Amino acid sequence: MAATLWTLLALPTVVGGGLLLAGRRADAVAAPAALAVAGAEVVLGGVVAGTRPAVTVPALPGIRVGAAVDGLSAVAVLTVAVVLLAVVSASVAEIGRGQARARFHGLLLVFAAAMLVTVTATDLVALLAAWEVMGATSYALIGFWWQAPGRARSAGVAFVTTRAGDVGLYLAAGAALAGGAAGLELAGLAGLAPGWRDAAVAGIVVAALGKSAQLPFSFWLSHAMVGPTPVSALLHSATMVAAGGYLLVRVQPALAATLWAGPVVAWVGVLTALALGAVAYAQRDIKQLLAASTCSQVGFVVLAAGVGAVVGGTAQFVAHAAVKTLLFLAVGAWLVTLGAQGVERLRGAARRYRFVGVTFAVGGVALAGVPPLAIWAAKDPILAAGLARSAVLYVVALAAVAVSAAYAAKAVAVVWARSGEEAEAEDGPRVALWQRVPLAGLAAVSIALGVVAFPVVAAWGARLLGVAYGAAPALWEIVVSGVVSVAVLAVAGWVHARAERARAVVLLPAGLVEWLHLERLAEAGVVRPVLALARGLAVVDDRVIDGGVRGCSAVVAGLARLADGRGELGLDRSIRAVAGAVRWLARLALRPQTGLVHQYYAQAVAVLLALVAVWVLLR
Amino acid sequence: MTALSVAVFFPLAVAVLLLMLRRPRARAVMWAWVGATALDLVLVAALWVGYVFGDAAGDGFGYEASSRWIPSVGVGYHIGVDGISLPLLTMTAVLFLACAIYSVHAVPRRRAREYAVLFLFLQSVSLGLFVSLDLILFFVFFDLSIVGMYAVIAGWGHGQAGRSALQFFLYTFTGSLALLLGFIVLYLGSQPRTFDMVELARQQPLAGTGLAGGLALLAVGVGLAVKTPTVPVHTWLPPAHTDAPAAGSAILAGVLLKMGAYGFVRIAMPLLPGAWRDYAWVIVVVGVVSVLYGALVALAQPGFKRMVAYTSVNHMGYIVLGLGAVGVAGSDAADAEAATLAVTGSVVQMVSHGLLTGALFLLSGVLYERGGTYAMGAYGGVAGLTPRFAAVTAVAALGALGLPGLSGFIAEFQIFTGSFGAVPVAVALALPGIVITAALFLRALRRIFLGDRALPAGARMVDLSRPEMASIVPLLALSVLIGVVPIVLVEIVVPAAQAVVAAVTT
Amino acid sequence: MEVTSAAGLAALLPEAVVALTAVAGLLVGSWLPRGRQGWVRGLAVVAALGALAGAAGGLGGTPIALASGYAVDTATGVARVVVLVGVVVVLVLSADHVAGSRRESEFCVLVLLGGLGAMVVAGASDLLVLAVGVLLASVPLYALAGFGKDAGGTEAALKYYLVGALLGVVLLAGVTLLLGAGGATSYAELSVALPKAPAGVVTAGTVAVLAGLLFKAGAVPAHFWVPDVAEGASAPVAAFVTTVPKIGAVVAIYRLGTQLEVADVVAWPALVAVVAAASMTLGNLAAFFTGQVRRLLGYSTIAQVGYVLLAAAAAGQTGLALPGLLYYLAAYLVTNLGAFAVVCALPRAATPDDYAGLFRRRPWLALGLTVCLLGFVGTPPTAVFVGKLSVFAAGVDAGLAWLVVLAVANTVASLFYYLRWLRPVFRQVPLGSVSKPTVAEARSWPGEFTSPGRWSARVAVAAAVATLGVGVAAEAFLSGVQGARLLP
Amino acid sequence: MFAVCAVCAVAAGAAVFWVDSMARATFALLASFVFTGVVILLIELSYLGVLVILMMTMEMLVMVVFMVMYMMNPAGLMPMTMVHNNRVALVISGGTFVALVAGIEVVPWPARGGEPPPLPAAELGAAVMESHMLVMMVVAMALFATMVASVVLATDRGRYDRYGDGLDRRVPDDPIRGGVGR
Amino acid sequence: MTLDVFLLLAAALLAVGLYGALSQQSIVMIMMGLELMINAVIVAAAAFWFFLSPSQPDGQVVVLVAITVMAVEMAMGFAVTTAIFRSRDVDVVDAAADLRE
Repeated sequence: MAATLWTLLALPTVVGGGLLLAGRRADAVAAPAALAVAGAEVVLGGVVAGTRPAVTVPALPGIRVGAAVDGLSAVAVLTVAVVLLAVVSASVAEIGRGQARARFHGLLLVFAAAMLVTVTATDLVALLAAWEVMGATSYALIGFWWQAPGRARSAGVAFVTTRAGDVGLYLAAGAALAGGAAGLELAGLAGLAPGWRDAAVAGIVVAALGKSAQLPFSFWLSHAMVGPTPVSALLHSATMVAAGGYLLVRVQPALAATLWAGPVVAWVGVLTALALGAVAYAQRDIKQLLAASTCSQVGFVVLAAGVGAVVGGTAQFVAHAAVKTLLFLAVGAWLVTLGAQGVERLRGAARRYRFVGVTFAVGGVALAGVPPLAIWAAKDPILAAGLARSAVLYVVALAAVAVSAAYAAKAVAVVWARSGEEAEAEDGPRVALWQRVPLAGLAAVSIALGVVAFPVVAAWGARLLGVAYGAAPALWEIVVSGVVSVAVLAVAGWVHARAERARAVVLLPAGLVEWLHLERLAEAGVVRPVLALARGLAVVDDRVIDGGVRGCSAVVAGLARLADGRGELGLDRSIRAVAGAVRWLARLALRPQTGLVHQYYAQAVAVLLALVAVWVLLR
Repeated sequence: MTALSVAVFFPLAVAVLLLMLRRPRARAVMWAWVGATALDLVLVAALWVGYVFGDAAGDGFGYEASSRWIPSVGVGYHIGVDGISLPLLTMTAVLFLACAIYSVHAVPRRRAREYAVLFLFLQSVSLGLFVSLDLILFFVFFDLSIVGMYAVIAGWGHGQAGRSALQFFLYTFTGSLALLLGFIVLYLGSQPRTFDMVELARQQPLAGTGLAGGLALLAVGVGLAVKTPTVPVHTWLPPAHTDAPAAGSAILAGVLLKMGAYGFVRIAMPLLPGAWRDYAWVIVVVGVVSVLYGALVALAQPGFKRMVAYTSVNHMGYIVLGLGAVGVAGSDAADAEAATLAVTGSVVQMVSHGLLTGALFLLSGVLYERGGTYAMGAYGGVAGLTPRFAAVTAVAALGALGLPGLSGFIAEFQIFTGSFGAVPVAVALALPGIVITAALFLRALRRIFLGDRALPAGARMVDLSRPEMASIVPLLALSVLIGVVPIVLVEIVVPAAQAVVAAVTT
Repeated sequence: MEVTSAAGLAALLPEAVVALTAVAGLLVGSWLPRGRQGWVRGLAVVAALGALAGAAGGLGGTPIALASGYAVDTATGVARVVVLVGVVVVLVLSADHVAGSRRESEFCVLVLLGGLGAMVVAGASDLLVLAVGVLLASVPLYALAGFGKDAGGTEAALKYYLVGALLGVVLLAGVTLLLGAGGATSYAELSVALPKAPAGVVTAGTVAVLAGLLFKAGAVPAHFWVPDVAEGASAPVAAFVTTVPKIGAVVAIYRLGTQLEVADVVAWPALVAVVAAASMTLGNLAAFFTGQVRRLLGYSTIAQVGYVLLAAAAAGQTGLALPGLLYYLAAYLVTNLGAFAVVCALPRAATPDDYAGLFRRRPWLALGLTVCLLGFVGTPPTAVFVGKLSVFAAGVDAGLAWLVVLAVANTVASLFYYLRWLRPVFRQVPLGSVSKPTVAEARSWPGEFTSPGRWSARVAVAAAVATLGVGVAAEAFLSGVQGARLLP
Repeated sequence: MFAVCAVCAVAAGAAVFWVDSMARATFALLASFVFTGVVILLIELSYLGVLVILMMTMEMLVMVVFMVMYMMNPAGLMPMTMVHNNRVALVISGGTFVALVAGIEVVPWPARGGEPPPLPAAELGAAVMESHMLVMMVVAMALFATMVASVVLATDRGRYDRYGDGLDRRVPDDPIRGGVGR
Repeated sequence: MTLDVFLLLAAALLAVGLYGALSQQSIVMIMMGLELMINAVIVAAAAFWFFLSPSQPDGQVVVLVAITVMAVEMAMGFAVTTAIFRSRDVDVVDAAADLRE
């Protein structure tokens, strides 16, 4: 059965690579090919989820890279495949003819393949490789419309930020090898020698936080929004961003093995959920709002990993994937038809395209964590586990739930606001069937996943994931979280509905609107210093070179370098000094050659006398 | 005359032949050059096959040939290949072929013959260096490579070619003399006196003599460091690259720099293991500094070619770091495995850097040829005009910044992973290098190819010609091959790497 | 063994042949019409080759010490061979210059006598023979320097003569002092007496004798004449003067250091080391900014002697010294003659810039020059590289590491001015700057000569090839001198 | 006797550079040599002493002629000084002298080994013909070289000027006719 | 009569000759200075022979050689002087200083 896994991983890679190599020539066939592949992936995903194959190949001395499907990855694979299918089908409409469809779909497929490898990887090599490829392809996808300078830059920011996090994985790999995990298997991390284990876990945590845009890396996600909406849908829902949370859930045993990792992760997660939730609530632009909400929702997954609620984390991962894809695709559909971005045009869009509007509403409500929808069901085990750890954690998490309900309400309220244009409802371009189908499907999933709430299902899920299903959330917890979300949803919904009607703007602190100024902090704290340092060094370097080049001083430049390994500036000075000295000596060496014999005589005799004297006396 | 010798000296023979011709036509010369390099590549490939599948790989060295040259001073013509030199040998042959193809149209006809002859000469010299198992033989090729490259830069460069060439010559020549001093010390330390590397590795001269060994390592190390180059003896590199012709830069970065790094693996480590262990921390520090310094200075460069030149300092720094870590590593099995990983990574990095940077320099040559300047600020949105050029450059850049799927990642991953156990702090310090590299390469791509269109005055941006594609794409293809199935390369490197590690750690 | 004995004469065969040929050449020349003096050169070349064959044949033979102060051992043998090669080359080289001149035969005779003097100096194992040998090696060169009778030539001759005369007297004074200290003049007896003699006298005497030899070797502090003669005398003479006498002188210095047993009385290694350091440094530095290629070559010869003396300083402390020294001398001779041959071939080109574009016009000549200059630098696989290798090795082995490092630094510095000469050679220039001088120019050139360059160019290329050959086939030369010991 | 000769020799030597005419300088030099010769005669080297005296006399006469031929101011008609950097010369030579004297006085000269032979000249002859024969051979070559060299340097007109490039002229054309048999 | 006084005489002659060689402008005068130095050599050699090693002829031979050298040097000196006088009509060394840096 290994063949199916190979196919699962290779198919999108090969087809995507082929499309990329073919370039514009393949634009015509790109979309159908991508659709076919995505469909095939869903089927294959189902197969491997059933058969659980595993493959390995030798890659490096003493290291075999491998991929395997266990319960967790089975779920993840299916999720990814389904989301991919939905996104591809939606993008058929969004990336219209005339655009570089081959490039787009090619990148999309390669990206998906990388994600699939990430979720199935059994060792750090495969994981890191796929991880980085995912980053690079996301760069290419975000910068898909490269002509606009801003977009390319945003893509760059996204890539560099995530890569800064990826450094952690290199570290982890090194620590794992040093710690004695011979094959660098992820499973072996928990059993490392203590010191090395901490290093490895730390590296992984950093990488995961970076990828899933948790604090303090969150800002790159707002940049990622400049890409086409399907890209955002893919990035935010089941891949890239979710990958971080997924990885943490995967290595949860290792986190648990260290005393500090669990709490740290949990707190980062919950704080992100709260803070970025607030940020999301503060956004005016729907896409930005959804982006920030992604951080906060994935924050719950991270929290789950921290507190060891594997089942809940997985459920949250899946549920959020479905919901977020749904929301983004809906927005994408509107943007295609309305041909513009910005909350102003989206106001009331739902009333003009009611089908999309309904699905969007479903997604919004689910996002708010309203019972009995998916996310509500997923969150409760996490909250329960959190409570088991500490009450404070639980309270903060509950607050985060409330906030998410608030921004969900805001989003729904905005799109359903009366824009006074219902008159020409249902006119203009129609939303294509390609987009309606996935919306419907995803909405259904978002509702259906609520079944996780039933302990039976949850227990089955625990067996599926091969973990102990911890304390089922007590009834009162379920009620509390449900009530909180419903209440907040209602209040916020009412407030915003009125605000929208009154065209009033709910003022919020700029800090929230600006994503907590995280980017500016990064700019000031990291980027500028580095650039300044670089310029400084470059200047020094140039000066050294100039100093080295001039005439014979180059001779001495070489010698002086050999002579002393001191810093460049000292080097520079010494070079100039010695260079001058040698020039001076060289001129001096010509002085004796006066052409006057009597001076030759005098010099020769003097030197000889000196020699005799010295040798006679100093013997 | 063994097959190896033939592979080494065949280009030289062709060069002499070309010199003999009376006023040959430029095109004929060029195609003769391409043919010769292609044939030589076939030879080397055959050697590879024979080495991997034949029993050539007996006790380390394949195709070993040893004959007396100047026995009076213990100098012999001793050549052979092992898992470390064979990949470099192949990379050299590939790169020279690429340069030949690239130059078919890129060289002024009047001096086509001299150009071809010079490159064929350089090819023989480079191949010879990678196979020589005698210190003096090594030195001969080492020095001749300097002379040849000086001629290339001074004769066909642009800008202040003469000056840069002189600086290059003086720096590397000084280094080579330091190298010679070190060799002499080794020679005098041996008993019976010899320059033969294998014999010296067996004898372990200067073992235990702390100072002498240290001084020998200092001399050898400095000589190799200048050529590698590492901070602070790197400053010859940027001007030399900037003013050299594209093919010259490709060879300089792709092949000549490897001579230094290769020297560390082939000479410094096995012949002076004790000293290497004693001063490993110095080497590690130099490596880390080179990594960060190279990356940072590259980040600040406005010119594309100069930027690539500085990234070479950064990339070679990884090698030095990895090799230095071996000296720190402990001697038990796990550490040995890690050290092996580091050495393997370093060798892979040599090959990978040869392919990728070679490609990048050829591409920078294309840029200069089209736009007349290297200044990235002068360009913008070029991707619209030259999609192929943009795509190829993007792939090369991504490879250079260590993207998985290309060879660079394999190399750097092994170096980091293998060294971390020995020198965690150093590795942690060096890791930001890959982030900076990523940033600067993406920025370069953005400036030149993306965004609003802008072109320097008088630029005529036409897409890559067929020869250009034929010369550059194979390099990247090889890099991808290594990146996707590294085992094909790694499996032949590992045994040699283990030998080196064993020599150093025990 | 007595000189007069058959074996003694046989041992001196090369010297004898050269001496008799000199006399015969003068006689023949005085009966030959002006146009046919080429016969004398032919005769001289043939005789020199014959002597060369004899010397080469004698190399393998058992060393012989002649009672009256002449040692026929490996050193002498090699010196003979090298000197005779130099003589032959210079005779061929001068064909362009003096063919058909009024004193062509005398020129050849003087060259032979100069070579003879160099050989005697190399072989002398008696201070008196040494002194007279130096005289014999100098007198003909004075005349050769002034051969052209032009202002430059005569001035060169004057300076050469005056410096030589003074240092000749100093040499004699040194001989007298050593006589006083040791009561004899033959090395054999001195080596017994000197260690017990008053050290001050021995030191003074040794330094004085050394001074005389340094004059022949053109080393500091007796180097002043070198650049002036190199510039003033005609090119072939400059080649001869800066090459051949050095051979004898350096070997004599080595002999002095090893056979006089004064090493510890005088601190000989330090003495020679200081001289070597001064020579290589001063020579290289002075060559940095000098304007004329001939002066540049003159200074470079001073520096080269410094490198050779490195081996002389290591004399007696390591078995590597003598082979290295002898090999380096051979390598130096070939390379230096090659460089000068290029100068001979282009008599109009005075400064490095005059060589601009040479590669375009005379590729082979340019390549020859390149090989020779890079050879001077010590680029493998030229001869000087192997020479430097062995000399440096000897130095390090003898504990003169500081001197070797200095030599390395000097080598790097030398690269600078050799490249200063080479760069124009490969520069692209409009035609017409460097070309064979027309006959008219040739006539106007000091000293009459027929169309110059033909022989010189051939010699230059041949020398370049030889430089590479001697380097690659170094074994053939080194095996001969391996483990060579001096008499007694 | 010795003292007188020695002082006179040195005085005459000094006079060489004292007098302001070359002719006188020459004769002063001659005097100095004669006194030296006498000094040598004092220590049983009759042959060499005489040799010195005779050779120097001849040589000095040659020199006088030579100077009359070429040099300016041969007879010292107008007093003139012809020295340069006098001070340096004085310092160096004075220093040399002091050093030598110091050395002579300090050095413990070895004891006399053996007695002078009855006939030093005879022994010299024997030495020259046997033990030091090679020296004399080389001296011979040196003298030969000197002849050739000095002719090459000094004479302007060679055989080809007198007898034509083919050496076929029966009567040499000399600027001044004459000579034996003309 | 002791060795010392002879050597003192030689030293004096040498010093005087050296002074002449260093200070004189006319080539011929320089030659005279050199001759005085050789003169000193002759005295010293003879003295060494007589006072130290009379049983060996070497001392005498040195004197002989010294005389010969003197003659040769003189001859060459005259020749060179003649040549340079012919070529540029000067007889003082300072006038011949074209070959220089």
